[in-house]
Amino acid sequence: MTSLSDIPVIQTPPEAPARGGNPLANVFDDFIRYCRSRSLFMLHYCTGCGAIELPPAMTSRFDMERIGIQPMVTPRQADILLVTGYVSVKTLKRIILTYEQMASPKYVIGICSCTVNGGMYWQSYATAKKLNDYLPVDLYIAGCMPRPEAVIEGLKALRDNIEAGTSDNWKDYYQRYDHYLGNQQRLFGADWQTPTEVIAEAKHYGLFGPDTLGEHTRRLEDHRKPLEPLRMTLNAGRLEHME
Amino acid sequence: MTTDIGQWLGHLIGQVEGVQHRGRHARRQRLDVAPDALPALLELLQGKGSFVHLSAISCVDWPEDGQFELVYHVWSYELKTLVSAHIRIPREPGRYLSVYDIYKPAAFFERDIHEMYGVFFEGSPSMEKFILTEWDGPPPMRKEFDSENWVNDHFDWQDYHPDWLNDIESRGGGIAIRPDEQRFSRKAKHES
Amino acid sequence: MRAENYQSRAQPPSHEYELNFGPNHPGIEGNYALKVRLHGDTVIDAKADGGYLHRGFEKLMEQRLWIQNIALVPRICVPDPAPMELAYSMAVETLCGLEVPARAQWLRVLQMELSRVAAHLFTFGGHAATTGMYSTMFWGVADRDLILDLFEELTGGRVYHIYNLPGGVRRDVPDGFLDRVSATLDYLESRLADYDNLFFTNQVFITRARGIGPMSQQQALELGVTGPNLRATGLAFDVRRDDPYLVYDQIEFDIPTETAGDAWARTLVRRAELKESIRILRQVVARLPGIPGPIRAPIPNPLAWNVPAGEYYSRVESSKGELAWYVVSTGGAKPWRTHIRGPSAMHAVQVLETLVQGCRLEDVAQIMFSLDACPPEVDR
Amino acid sequence: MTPLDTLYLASAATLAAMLVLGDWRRAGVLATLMYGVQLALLFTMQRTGSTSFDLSALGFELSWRFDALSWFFAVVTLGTAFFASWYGAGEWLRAYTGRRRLFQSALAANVFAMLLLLGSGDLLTLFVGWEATSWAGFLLMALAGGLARDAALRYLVYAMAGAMALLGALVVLFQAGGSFSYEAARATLAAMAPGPLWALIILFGLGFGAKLALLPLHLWQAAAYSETPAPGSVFLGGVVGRMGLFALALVLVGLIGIPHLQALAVPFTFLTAQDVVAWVAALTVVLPTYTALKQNDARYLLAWHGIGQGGYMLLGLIVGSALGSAGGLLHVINYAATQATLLMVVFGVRHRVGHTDLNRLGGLVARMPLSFLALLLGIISLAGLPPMSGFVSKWMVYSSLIQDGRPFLFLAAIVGTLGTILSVYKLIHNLFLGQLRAEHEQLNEAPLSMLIPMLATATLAFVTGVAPGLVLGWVADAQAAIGLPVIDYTLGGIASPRASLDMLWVVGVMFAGFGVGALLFYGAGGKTHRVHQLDNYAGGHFLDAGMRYHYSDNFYAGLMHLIGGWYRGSFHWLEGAIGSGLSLVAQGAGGWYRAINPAFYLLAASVALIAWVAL
Amino acid sequence: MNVASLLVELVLMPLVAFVVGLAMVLMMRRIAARLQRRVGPPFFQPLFDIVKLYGKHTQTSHGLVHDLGIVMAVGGYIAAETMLPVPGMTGIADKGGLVVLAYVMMVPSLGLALGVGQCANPNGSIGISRALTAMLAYDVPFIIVIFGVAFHFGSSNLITIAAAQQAAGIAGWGVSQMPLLALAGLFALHGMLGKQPFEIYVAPAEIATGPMVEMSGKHMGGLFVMQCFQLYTAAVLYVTLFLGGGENWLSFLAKSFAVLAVPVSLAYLFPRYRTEDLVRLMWKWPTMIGLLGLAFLMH
Repeated sequence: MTSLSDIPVIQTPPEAPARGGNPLANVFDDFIRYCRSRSLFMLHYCTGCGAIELPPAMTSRFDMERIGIQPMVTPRQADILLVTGYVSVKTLKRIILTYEQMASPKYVIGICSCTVNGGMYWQSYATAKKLNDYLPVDLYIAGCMPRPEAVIEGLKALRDNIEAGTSDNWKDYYQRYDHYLGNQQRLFGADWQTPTEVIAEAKHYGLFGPDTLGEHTRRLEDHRKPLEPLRMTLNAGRLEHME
Repeated sequence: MTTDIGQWLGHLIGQVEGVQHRGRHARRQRLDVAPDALPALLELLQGKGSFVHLSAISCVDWPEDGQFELVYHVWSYELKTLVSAHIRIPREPGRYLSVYDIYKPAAFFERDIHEMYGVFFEGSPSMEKFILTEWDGPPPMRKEFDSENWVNDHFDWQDYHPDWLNDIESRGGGIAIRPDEQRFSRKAKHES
Repeated sequence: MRAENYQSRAQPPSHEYELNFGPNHPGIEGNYALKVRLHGDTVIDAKADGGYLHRGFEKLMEQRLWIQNIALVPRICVPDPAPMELAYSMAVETLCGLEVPARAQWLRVLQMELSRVAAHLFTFGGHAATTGMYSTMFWGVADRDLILDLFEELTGGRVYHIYNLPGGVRRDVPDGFLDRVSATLDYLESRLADYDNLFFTNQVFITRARGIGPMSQQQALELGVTGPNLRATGLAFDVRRDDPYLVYDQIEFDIPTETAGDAWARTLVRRAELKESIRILRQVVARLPGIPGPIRAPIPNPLAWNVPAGEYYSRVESSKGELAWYVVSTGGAKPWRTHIRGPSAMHAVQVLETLVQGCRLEDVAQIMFSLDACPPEVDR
Repeated sequence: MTPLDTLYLASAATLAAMLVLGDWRRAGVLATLMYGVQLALLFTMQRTGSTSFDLSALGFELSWRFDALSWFFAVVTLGTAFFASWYGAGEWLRAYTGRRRLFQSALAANVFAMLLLLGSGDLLTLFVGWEATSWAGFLLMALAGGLARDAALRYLVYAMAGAMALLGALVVLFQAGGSFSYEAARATLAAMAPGPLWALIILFGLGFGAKLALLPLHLWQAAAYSETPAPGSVFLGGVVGRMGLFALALVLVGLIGIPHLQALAVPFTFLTAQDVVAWVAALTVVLPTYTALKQNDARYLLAWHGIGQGGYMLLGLIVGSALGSAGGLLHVINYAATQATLLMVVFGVRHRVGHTDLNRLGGLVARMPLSFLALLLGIISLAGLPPMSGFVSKWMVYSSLIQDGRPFLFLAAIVGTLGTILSVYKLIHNLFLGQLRAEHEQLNEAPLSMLIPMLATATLAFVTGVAPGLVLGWVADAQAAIGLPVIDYTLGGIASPRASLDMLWVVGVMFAGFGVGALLFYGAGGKTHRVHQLDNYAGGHFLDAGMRYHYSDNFYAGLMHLIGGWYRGSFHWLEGAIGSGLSLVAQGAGGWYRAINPAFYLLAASVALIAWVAL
Repeated sequence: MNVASLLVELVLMPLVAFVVGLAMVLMMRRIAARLQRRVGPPFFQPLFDIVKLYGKHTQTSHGLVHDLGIVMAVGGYIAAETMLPVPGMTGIADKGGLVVLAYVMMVPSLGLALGVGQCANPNGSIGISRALTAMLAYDVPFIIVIFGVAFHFGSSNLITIAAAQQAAGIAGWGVSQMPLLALAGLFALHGMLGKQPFEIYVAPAEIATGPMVEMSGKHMGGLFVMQCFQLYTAAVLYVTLFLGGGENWLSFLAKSFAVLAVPVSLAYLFPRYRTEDLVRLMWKWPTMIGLLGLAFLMH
């Protein structure tokens, strides 16, 4: 069980000047990070009632584009997953799929009190109470519902965190995948599987952590149908018999 | 007005057996109907009484009586009156007839009641799940389903213990709930 | 999702394919899904898929006090929450036999109509965005914000007001509030011409919207359509007029209708309703200062309030159609049963599925937005 | 023995060998080798030449000789035959269930007949060669039976009607000039009055146009070519229709001459004969191309494009300028390579999957990547985009139309190209891209014996695109042979002040651009991670494997809302009208043909025509 | 021209196109913002977006063709830029000419189409089918315009065309000589940019942004780069054909931005047409205007 204080505030050690102590070695990385913080695409997905305050934040009155934020339609393009309010179990599955489909670095913002602790639906059988059990949350914006100014403040805080390099929770999802998967399995049943291959991705990008694998991922291996990408194959063996 | 409609309605429902009429309010008429008589009554109301609008079908659970009460709210655009027809069906096996062939909106409400209460409507176009498609618990709206227990079994709670609360608690204050009364959060924590 | 869903299986040997509109899709209102089967770009059939916003309100309300539920109910419909609290309050008042003071009734009308204007502005924006007309959305949502400011001043909440209580309203209008309402209304009316130019009489929009998702009056009645969608088919039915509540019988307003029953007609009806609401609001602004009196009827200790046994079906006209609460009390401190009948329960499911059949892929989103279906009302 | 004798001998030997050894397991390899030998002979011989033997029949001398035009078409013919035969020599032949001997012989007979036609030394040998080609083509088309036989019979009706028209034209010419020789014909035609000349143009047009599938005589071709067994279809689709173009070039351009056509006005209009032919060609470009857009079978789609591309060739040829006619002729060889590639790929898919229904395929790129590559090169060429060869020839046609000031023909040509782009994207998308169906998950790449020829022709199409000068020399010679102005070319294309093209530069810069693009893509940013096709956006939903998630049927649905009605209306009306009219004629003719001595029938027809023309 | 300076031009021309394209994207977004009564993005926003997308840590690909599609899309435009003469640089504009350019400009579309096809997403495929249909629609007036210009100047060589206009002054500009064709060209330009009302192929509300649906990270970044090139190419081509090309950089850029501002400003005032309405419109008005202009020109 995670608690708010457990939400790992990743202490990213400032990239060690591994490149021979060159003071300019990190300039490029800093620049990329700066661009990341200045260009945030948020997913256009109204998961709950807090989404009603996003249009005002986006449109003429508060104009999110001022700070480089624009809505994007599919998870592939988005950087920020805004979980706007209560998440019913059915939605939670979609949110997890969506999150896994997003390209890292990706950030989760829990808007509204419901994402923090279930809010006023604390005794509802249908809504998940604690978002950070299932996804690594970067930022909570509490309130029911937070005003557009609060949303924008929150996004600005996220922006500053990204610029400072302290918003690396997406790595946590790879590094402690077993933990998140365990919570997901507890809620959705042991045969839960998304079409995204988080473990393979973690291997591919060198994001493997000590807790990426564990008892829950072993359980996943037992039943899962591997969804390996369709490799281009020539099947040269079948090309024989050339007369 | 009330009496007019009341009389008229009384006359109309005289044609169906097992209907009891209780006018209460200018625009709200209550009918208590024997389950067998309901389809005939609705057909009569829709066909002869211009009650073309099925506003809702509500289901009420009466576990002590072992019954479900089904309430059909129908509205007439011409008489500007809402008639609620109440029937009671046994909780077990919880089956009733669909009125989809009389009122098309019934499909939604019947499917909903089926999901939430487990009442099966014969002849309804679809009894598939709609809202609770990924739910494997019992029908949640039944009175015996305890939502809070379900929540405690399935979800964790945010453990919010800031320093200031710890301070207060260390001084003997804090939230005044005895440990055995705590329904969530710390209880789960202590058990685990 | 279960692993067996990924086992390779032969696909149906047909020329059809499936598209999922939603839940994460800009062409769907809120968190809702429509599974559409298509051939080319023609929809063969569609299946609504709800439950993404299900919170179990009806169950929750059975576990909370009568007065607590007031805070819960506006959450059922986010774009237009005010009628929810009103209808619930009315049901409780009827069960208790509470007489609501006149001033409170006028204040409630004020809240209702402001909420209706806000909801319609929001709907225009959404509808325009489905056709690629983003400027209308940007304008509409920003103008709606002015009304939210008024709400904030009146009730303390921008979106959820929790302004009604069984027996009355929470607060009286602040000083100068009515002037600010008037000023906002003036502004909105002056903006209507811009909206007309940009959106309602935009030739491209008319090409897109006319003849889309048509519904005859007969069909509408069969499917249980209410609200602006029903009025767009020519039937002038409005709960405010035909099953009057509050003081609507003392207010002058028209019920605009159209006859075409298509997306275009539905939009025009809403546009006309916007003007009617402004007209109603002007009357409220003019008459409210002359109506004295308390704003609440006395109620017993709300934490130990046993509402007399009984049942009542209360109906109001929300911006989307007929909204009703069926409330059953057994004389306890908590409701025995509450059932909400949202207008979208019809519009977003059966009506949408019917209208979408045979339409073009381009128009699916437009049909949904022109019906102004609100998924949380369906899911509850 | 002259080199041409050797060539004919080799070709006849191939036919004989196939007649004897056609059932042999390795007959295909033998045939391929023999076509290769013929091709080698062709390349070693002079561009012009004649046979040492003459035949005499009915008192007429039949003579054969080659000029640069014949040689050019012979290269295309033998090249296509070589690759087609190679394609069918390996695994395809083992899997082939039909009568192999018949098939191999039919292919060899086709090649032989076409060489005879190309080598015709006078109008009579032209007719003989024409008939031989028609019958050989019929044999190849009909041998698969079933649908193919029906289509072939339909073809026969057109071919016979064309032959009648041709015979009539020959008789008229002979009456007027007293000789079948080209020189005599040229002189006769030059002096001929407009009326009979028009009749002749129409008769020749009908005769040769049927094979080239000019509008409105195009209805037979798609089905007839598509239903033929794979190598046969490749051969037919690649080159056989071009015999019509050869003959038209010979007669319209070589004998009558472009200036004469320009001078020949259509009465009561401001059109000339050249305009009429050009417009027939332009309509042949546009209408069949848009018919192709509606096809749901890959073979038919390509066959319809074949018809449309024939229009480009004629269009370029009839413009008559050095640029245009060179473009038209160049398109023959470019198109042969392109179409052969495309058909080979499609039949390769058919070999593996068992059908070519565009609605039941998809995602094959993961299983047949080399076929995909060949198809990709092929469609780029067919659509006429750089850097492939199809672009060069089409560019020459466009430029000539601009220089000639013919906006509407230019527009028609471009609209045809755009339609081609649309439908070839549909082809590659529905075959190779999109969702891989469950039943195709274990599919293999096409066998090597099929892959090599398709990649070879694709490479040819690419190389001649980068350096069109390699083949423009042949084209220039062919132009000279029929008295057209000769194109001024360089290795990279055309050097002319009004419109210059240097494909070496264009392709070079394009590939430099791709290189930079690749550098940007692969150099910048992290490495990519491939995902399964079920890991896909579906509105936030989970895709499951049983779901059909591939958009294929009615691919251009939006466009069809607008022009779909035209198909139902005018296109279908046209086809229906021609079809039913022709089938009526054909039934009558068929009855006659069977009932009465064919010779008598031919004679009667000729007499009737002569009577009509002479009186 | 010696080889070295040519090589320098070949490198510089796409680079300039990219930088100007970035500014054009910024202008487009700013215009949209102003029409929608808001502030709009910061000055470097287009650059930030592209760098961010290329700098994504994970990059999702659906296969080799998906990658190559983007390579072709960007590469095709890079090649096209070297055929567009700009002040002081002609690149290889004399090696190809107008028709070649028109066809090279189709290569990126084809590349994108292939890449999208590989994603196995029907939204993308529908988007491509609509985009190709739109291409069929706007290319008809575009081709008429190209024909008219090439006929009028007696050459399809862009350098010649630009030089002829500059020699004759404003009265000799294409827009003064062929106003109707210039108008038709403006329509075609608007269609080519794929902005409302001709935006059906991305239609987020229907097909979730169509071709972009499965594009993430540098795939998406490639599309953003492509958009820069697209805006630049369309504007510069129009300027070269009708507004006298580039005499010097100042007037050249001013003209290019001004040309682009017209369709971009119109775009945010319209919803999108359906596919067949789009085709009908394109085949009706601009085509008719173009043909009329052609008739005036040729007689």
